Amino acid sequence: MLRFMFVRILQALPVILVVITATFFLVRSAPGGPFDQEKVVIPEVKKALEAQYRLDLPLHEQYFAYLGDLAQGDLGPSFKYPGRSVNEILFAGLPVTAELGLYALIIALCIGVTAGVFASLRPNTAQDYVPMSLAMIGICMPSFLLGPLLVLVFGIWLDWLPITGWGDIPGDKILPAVTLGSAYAAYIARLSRAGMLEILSQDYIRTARAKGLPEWRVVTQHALRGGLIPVIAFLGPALAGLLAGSFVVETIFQIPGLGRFYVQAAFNRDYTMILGTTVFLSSLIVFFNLVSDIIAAWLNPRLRHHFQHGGS
Amino acid sequence: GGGESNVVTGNRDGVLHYGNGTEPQGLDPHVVTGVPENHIIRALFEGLAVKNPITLEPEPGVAERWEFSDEGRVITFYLNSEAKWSNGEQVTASDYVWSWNRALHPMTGNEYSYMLFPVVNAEAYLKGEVTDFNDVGVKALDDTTLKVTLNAATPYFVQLMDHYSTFAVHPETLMQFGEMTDRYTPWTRVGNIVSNGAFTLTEWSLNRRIIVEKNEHYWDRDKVSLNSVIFYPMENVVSEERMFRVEQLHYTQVVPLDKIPLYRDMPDTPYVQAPYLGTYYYLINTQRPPVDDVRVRKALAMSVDREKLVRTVLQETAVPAYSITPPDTLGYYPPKLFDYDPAQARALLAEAGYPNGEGWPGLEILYNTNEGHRKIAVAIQQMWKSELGIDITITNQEWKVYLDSVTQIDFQVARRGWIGDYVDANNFLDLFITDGGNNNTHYSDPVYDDLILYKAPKAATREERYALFTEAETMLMEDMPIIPIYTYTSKHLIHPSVEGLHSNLMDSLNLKYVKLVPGRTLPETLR
Amino acid sequence: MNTVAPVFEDAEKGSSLWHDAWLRLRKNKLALLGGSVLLFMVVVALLTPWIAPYSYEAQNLDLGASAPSAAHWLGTDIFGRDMLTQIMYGGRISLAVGFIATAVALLIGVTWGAVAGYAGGRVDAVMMRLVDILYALPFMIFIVLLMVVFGRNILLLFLAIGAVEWLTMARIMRSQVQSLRQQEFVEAAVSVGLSPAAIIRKHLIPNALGPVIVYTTLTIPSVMLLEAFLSFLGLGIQPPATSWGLLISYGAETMEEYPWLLIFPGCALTLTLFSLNFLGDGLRDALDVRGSKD
Amino acid sequence: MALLSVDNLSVSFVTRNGTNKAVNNVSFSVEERQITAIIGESGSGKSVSCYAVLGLIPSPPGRIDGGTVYFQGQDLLALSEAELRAIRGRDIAMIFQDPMTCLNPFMKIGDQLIEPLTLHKGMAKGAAKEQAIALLDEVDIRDPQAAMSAFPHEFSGGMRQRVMIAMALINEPKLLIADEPTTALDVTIQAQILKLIAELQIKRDIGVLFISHDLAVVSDIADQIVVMEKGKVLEGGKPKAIFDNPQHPYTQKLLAAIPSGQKATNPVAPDPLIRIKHLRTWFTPTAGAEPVKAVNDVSLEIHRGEVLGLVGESGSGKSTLGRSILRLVPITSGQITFEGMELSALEGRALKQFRHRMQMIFQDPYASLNPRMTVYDTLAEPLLLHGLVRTADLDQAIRELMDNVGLARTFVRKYPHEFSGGQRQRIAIGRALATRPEFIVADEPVSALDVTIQAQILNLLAELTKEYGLTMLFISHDLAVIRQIADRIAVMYHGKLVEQGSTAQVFETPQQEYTQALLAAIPGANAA
Ligand SMILES: Nc1ncnc2c1ncn2[C@@H]1O[C@H](COP(=O)(O)OP(=O)(O)OP(=O)(O)O)[C@@H](O)[C@H]1O
Ligand SMILES: Nc1ncnc2c1ncn2[C@@H]1O[C@H](COP(=O)(O)OP(=O)(O)OP(=O)(O)O)[C@@H](O)[C@H]1O
Ligand SMILES: [Mg+2]
Ligand SMILES: [Mg+2]
Repeated sequence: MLRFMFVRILQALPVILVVITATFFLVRSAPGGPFDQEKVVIPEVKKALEAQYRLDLPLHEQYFAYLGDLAQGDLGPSFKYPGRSVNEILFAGLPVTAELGLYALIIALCIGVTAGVFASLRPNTAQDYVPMSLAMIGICMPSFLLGPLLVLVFGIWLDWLPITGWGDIPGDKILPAVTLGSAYAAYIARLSRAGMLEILSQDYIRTARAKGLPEWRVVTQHALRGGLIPVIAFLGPALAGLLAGSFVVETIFQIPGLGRFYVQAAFNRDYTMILGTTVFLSSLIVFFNLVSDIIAAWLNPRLRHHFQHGGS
Repeated sequence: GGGESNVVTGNRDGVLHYGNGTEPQGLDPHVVTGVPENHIIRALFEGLAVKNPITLEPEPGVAERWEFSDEGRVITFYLNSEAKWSNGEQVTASDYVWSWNRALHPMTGNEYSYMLFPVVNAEAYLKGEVTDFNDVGVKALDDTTLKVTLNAATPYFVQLMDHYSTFAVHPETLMQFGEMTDRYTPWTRVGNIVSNGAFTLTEWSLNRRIIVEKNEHYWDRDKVSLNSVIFYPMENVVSEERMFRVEQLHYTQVVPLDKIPLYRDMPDTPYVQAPYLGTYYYLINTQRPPVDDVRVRKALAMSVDREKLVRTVLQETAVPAYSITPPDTLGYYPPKLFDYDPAQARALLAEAGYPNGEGWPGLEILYNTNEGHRKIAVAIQQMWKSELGIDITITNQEWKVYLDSVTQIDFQVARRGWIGDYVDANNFLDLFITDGGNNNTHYSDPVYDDLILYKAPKAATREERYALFTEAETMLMEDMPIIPIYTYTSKHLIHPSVEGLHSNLMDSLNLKYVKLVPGRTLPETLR
Repeated sequence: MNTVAPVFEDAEKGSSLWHDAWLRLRKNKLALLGGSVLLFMVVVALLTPWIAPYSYEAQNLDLGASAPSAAHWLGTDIFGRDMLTQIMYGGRISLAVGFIATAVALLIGVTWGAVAGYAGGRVDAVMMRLVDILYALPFMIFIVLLMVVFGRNILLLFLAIGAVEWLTMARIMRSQVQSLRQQEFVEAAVSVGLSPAAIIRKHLIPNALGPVIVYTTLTIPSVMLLEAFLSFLGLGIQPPATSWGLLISYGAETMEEYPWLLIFPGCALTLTLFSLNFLGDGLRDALDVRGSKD
Repeated sequence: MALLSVDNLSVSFVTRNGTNKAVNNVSFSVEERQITAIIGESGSGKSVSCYAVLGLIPSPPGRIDGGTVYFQGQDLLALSEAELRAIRGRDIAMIFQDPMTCLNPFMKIGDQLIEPLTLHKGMAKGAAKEQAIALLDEVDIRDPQAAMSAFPHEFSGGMRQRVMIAMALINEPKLLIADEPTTALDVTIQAQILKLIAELQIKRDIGVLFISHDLAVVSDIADQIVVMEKGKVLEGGKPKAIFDNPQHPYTQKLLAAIPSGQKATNPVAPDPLIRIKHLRTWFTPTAGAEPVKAVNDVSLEIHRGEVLGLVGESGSGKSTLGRSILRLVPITSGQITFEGMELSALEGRALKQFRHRMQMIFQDPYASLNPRMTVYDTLAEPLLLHGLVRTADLDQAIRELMDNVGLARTFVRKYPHEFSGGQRQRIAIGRALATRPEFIVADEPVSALDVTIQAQILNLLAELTKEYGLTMLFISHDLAVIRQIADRIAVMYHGKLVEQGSTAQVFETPQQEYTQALLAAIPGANAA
């Protein structure tokens, strides 16, 4: 397993490098620059700005200079927020987004897996239809809709929960975490139901039943490992998505996280910020997909053997 | 839910909770641009003169008085000797010279450096044509006397002293963290920043809030009633309105359009709407057919039913505009040369060769991605289609792409807005001089240029000047390189406990005058 | 044998998984209901230009947003346009985008994932790292560039959506194939002499389809919502053309004032999803030869 | 009163092919301390009856139409799921027929083994583990300590079967249902297992329901015999009575079909078809650990037209050798040539050509069948792939194949899970024969078949070798079968080939100690 992880981490480097390189040049070829504004900037001023941020150098030199800085862990200054480095912004937002993502993940997994498993035990009965219908409504509710709706109901009409903020008032983390988690919960519910149904008809489940195991133990100890395979595969990207995709939730609930930078950096053409978030996101993707593959291997012993021979 | 609301505690402790648009780019007056930054910087810093919150006429700030000489070409500012930096040091005239050097220095990259262009050699210094700042028309005669020499009499110049790009910064503090022209030093951070306004910075949490507290060294501290202001970067207007509704905010930057009728009809409404110095218009590329024909442009302009648009889509939150300059810009009223007149519009279109839209090659409206712009475009598209029988498509582009299209003049009709930097018609009319950076229409008329660039600055009186403006604006609207649509208004929700937040044309608030009166609550109907 | 009354004319005639699945699906009432609703929607979408009660761009600004009434069954939007008409036209776009883009994603994702999962080793590593790269590229920039380079084109919309949606599909498929390919029946297929492509097509994919079908039914609504986002950015359709996703995102902004602007398009989307899922579950059940009854 | 008494049990499966009455008015009983054996035709409803006892009929499509199952005075069929659960695994344990698919592939052997203990006895994990290790040792698993943390796929067929047995015995139930428990076990281990069961029986007074095709074993151990055919009980009684004086014609037929005799040695072609040199196939389940030397330096020649019987202890590497020849597992070193062609060098099209000439009958037929393919598709696949029949003739060809292996034609549209163990095995045989291969590795091909069908299949194979020069590597633990069909015998022990020789030679003058032990353990003094 160690060797497998080592190989995968080695594979991560070219992945991230390709992503950085592609992003670097893609971003530069997008129209509009970081200093373009509605009111036209005087050419001399623009030149001065570009000089301050090394944008006057030939593109390849900028690229290598960036890689040089990156090698030292420096993501450069933000163009949009003068006076702040990309490192600083990322590290300020990361704990918040990570916490939000974690709660959302917990919600998504707990609700999703429970609902999915529950439904799979009695397929095509009320026990199946009710949680699955909720899941489907969850899927139809994008967070830009669910968030404000929850705020309206629980924040304003019922006046139970705070409607914005993060860690300012007790309970203000509930709505954002639920909003972010619920779509994923719905996906996970559907996927785990499907995965479980495949497994529950296998013969070894019959063996488990023949041992007199109670249903919940049949499910948790025997069926879940195989049944969760699709969920695990989905989880890698979902996790990265939770972190990168918290944009909407963060703006609705006024959360000082990272998510909004992913989106806004691109709109602002904040080159260093785009690259910084991309470096960060690509590392996350690689990492979470690795984790998801490791979990899959841990669940499925036959994959382990496969890993030891350097594959993935 | 749960516990006391911000408003209740704020009213008790003298803390104003202020919804402030987006996270500010920064707090360095010579580096940033933008409205949210403006609000915070103007709480932290003070200019030589400040605008009266109601009339917008200049009033004493750091300078207790100023004198004009040489037919208005020279202004001498006398600084208040009580004006102090937040570290207790006195604000001196040489601080201004140093700061303006910074603001104009070619390496600083100050996007608002043009605010100081009326000063002799300021523009040349920025462009590197003059390299010695001593040649620029600003001199410290002694600690409290600052002499500024202008290229020409500039009636609005004192007004500009209230714009943050002309503010003084504390030289020693800046030098402590880097070079004068550095853009990204940490000098504006809590603990580092030294400012001279009514408040000082005590907390700056990214994307969360900025807290300023009353500055004990501020010269006019006795007039400051608030103990502190908390600025919230509220990017989501719906959230902001809801925060207000549950009394988490005293003040909102904007109000969602669809909420406005509800608020407006409320007794004791917290909704405040006031005219705003800005115009929403459609740019026309005067070199692209079919809009290269002035008759087509006029036909288009005449078939927009602005009254209806304002009444329905805009929920009465705007004023129909028939020219570029907003009405009552310090007493200036633009001419109105046309009106909603579909019949004449059809006639003009027929004259241009498209009777009832026959042979019409199609026309595309470009706007940047935004709900408000979309609504306007959809409504206007339909008005043109149905009034003129012509085919219109609309296209939206992401902001920077749109900016690129507009500067390249790569469009037929594009949405545009202009917000005044200062209260003067010149700020709107000089947009359309030949090759003006914000012209973007290919419109070019030497007579117009002459009026704006040479004749108006030399006008002796306000009346004479305004007459020249009227002449120029009439020319502009005859040629119709733009289709004016409406004049903006500012829209806020203000909690009844807040006093002293006056509306004005610039939406320029001075937090110094704000008082909180405990015990007042929002109208019942809101919950 | 003790077999009583076979239901087929020719009991000795072979049948295949797909044929059996079809027979089972036909007996699943919910799946049929789901299928008919979808069919109905598609038919309505196709006929919309002829049966829509109003013109989709005709505005009545003075009427503005009005609640459902006899003249406008589902009310009107802020431009006074008939919501029913809007939803009907929106369905054309949403259904087309949803189905086509998902089909593209399904095709690429399933193939990619199956090949990577089956090949394993280096091939898998390279293929999956490519997936990682595509995940990590900033989507927004990608969209902007697409728009700039190719201009506005509905085909690009499919491309952009397909480009992101197939990735997770590929991962799910791969995980299924990875656990299937270890099983002895795959070994048996190898020993029969089947080529890898045939093994993937005939042995792995049919056995991996359960989760894939489910994920597909989930992809369709998410594609519809993604389309709205892209259109909003300027890549997709332009107003006054509309889609369910766009209607929902407009409606979300005024959910308090004009709830019908959200509820009706929301219902359309939800109904589609429900139908899809009933159909998808039915298909899943039909393919699950062990778990289902006949 | 009997420990278990089944009366008028009827079970049917409602499938799209119609309703199949798998068990029809079946009655039998098991007494304490006694063994009741069910023998009978493959597909006659033996396994289904056992499932019904434990309430494990898959439903849908299965359905219990009637009858009672009394166990210690309780009607099991009337119990609720929760009440049944308390009985399952504690009072009644079952050894399932297909050890491959009945073990959870995601769980360690050890964890699966101790489950009944921790569940029903509330035993602590540590103690349970010790007991499990001891039991594994008793069923003769080498290195039981390591086996606890192995996964099912790392085990040979016989090893898995022994794990199943251990799992059923670990809780010392009152009633043991053993569904073909020794199909994959060589006779030495089989003897040991049977002894173990006998000991338990005495110690705990348990009753055993024993299902087997191996009449020799049955005659050795059974106290009662029940004969089933087509879902019905034909007759029952004491073994002696049944074996000496069968009443029902089917029983008579069955007893007549018990394999006996020895094949006359064929003249063998001079050049070997397959030549194996120094073959090694090692597995390294965890990196760095000592590899499992499943096949260790084996050299062997198989001549055209010859049937080479491969016998050996369970877990000695027989299946691995077979799979290595067919390139289904990567070999560690060595050489395999087919008609002088180096097999390991083949790729792509050339390999496909060879695939068609060599086939394998897998030891575990169920696992080797695609669960989502009907028999028709399974059989059609090789035919179409290699272009052996035209589509128009396909139906006919498949019917012929089904007839050959003794499957009813009406089964064509069934899926693997709808068959009995022996029926599945016949599908696997049919698939292997479909391409008319020149060489077959047959890994325990008749272990799940009753003797009549077994005889039919063996005849078919013998015919094929005679007529078409089919060459076979025939792996079996059933020495009677080997003796009947093999020309030569090779004996494997711990990954190595320990003895080789003509059938007569090996049976009459076994050289190696292991071979001698093996022959000595052949059961069935009573039989035949
Ligand atoms: N799940 C199922 N669905 C449909 N038919 C089934 C199912 N399980 C078993 N059958 C049928 O029931 C009959 C009896 O099967 P059973 O497994 O009891 O046979 P068996 O006597 O154990 O045979 P073998 O000796 O081959 O194991 C067979 O004809 C089989 O096809
Ligand atoms: N995939 C694997 N990983 C690890 N070890 C394995 C694997 N497959 C087989 N083995 C080991 O190789 C040895 C030989 O196994 P094989 O299946 O060839 O035995 P066999 O002779 O066929 O036994 P049986 O008669 O019980 O089927 C066994 O010890 C088994 O544990
Ligand atoms: Mg059986
Ligand atoms: Mg074996």
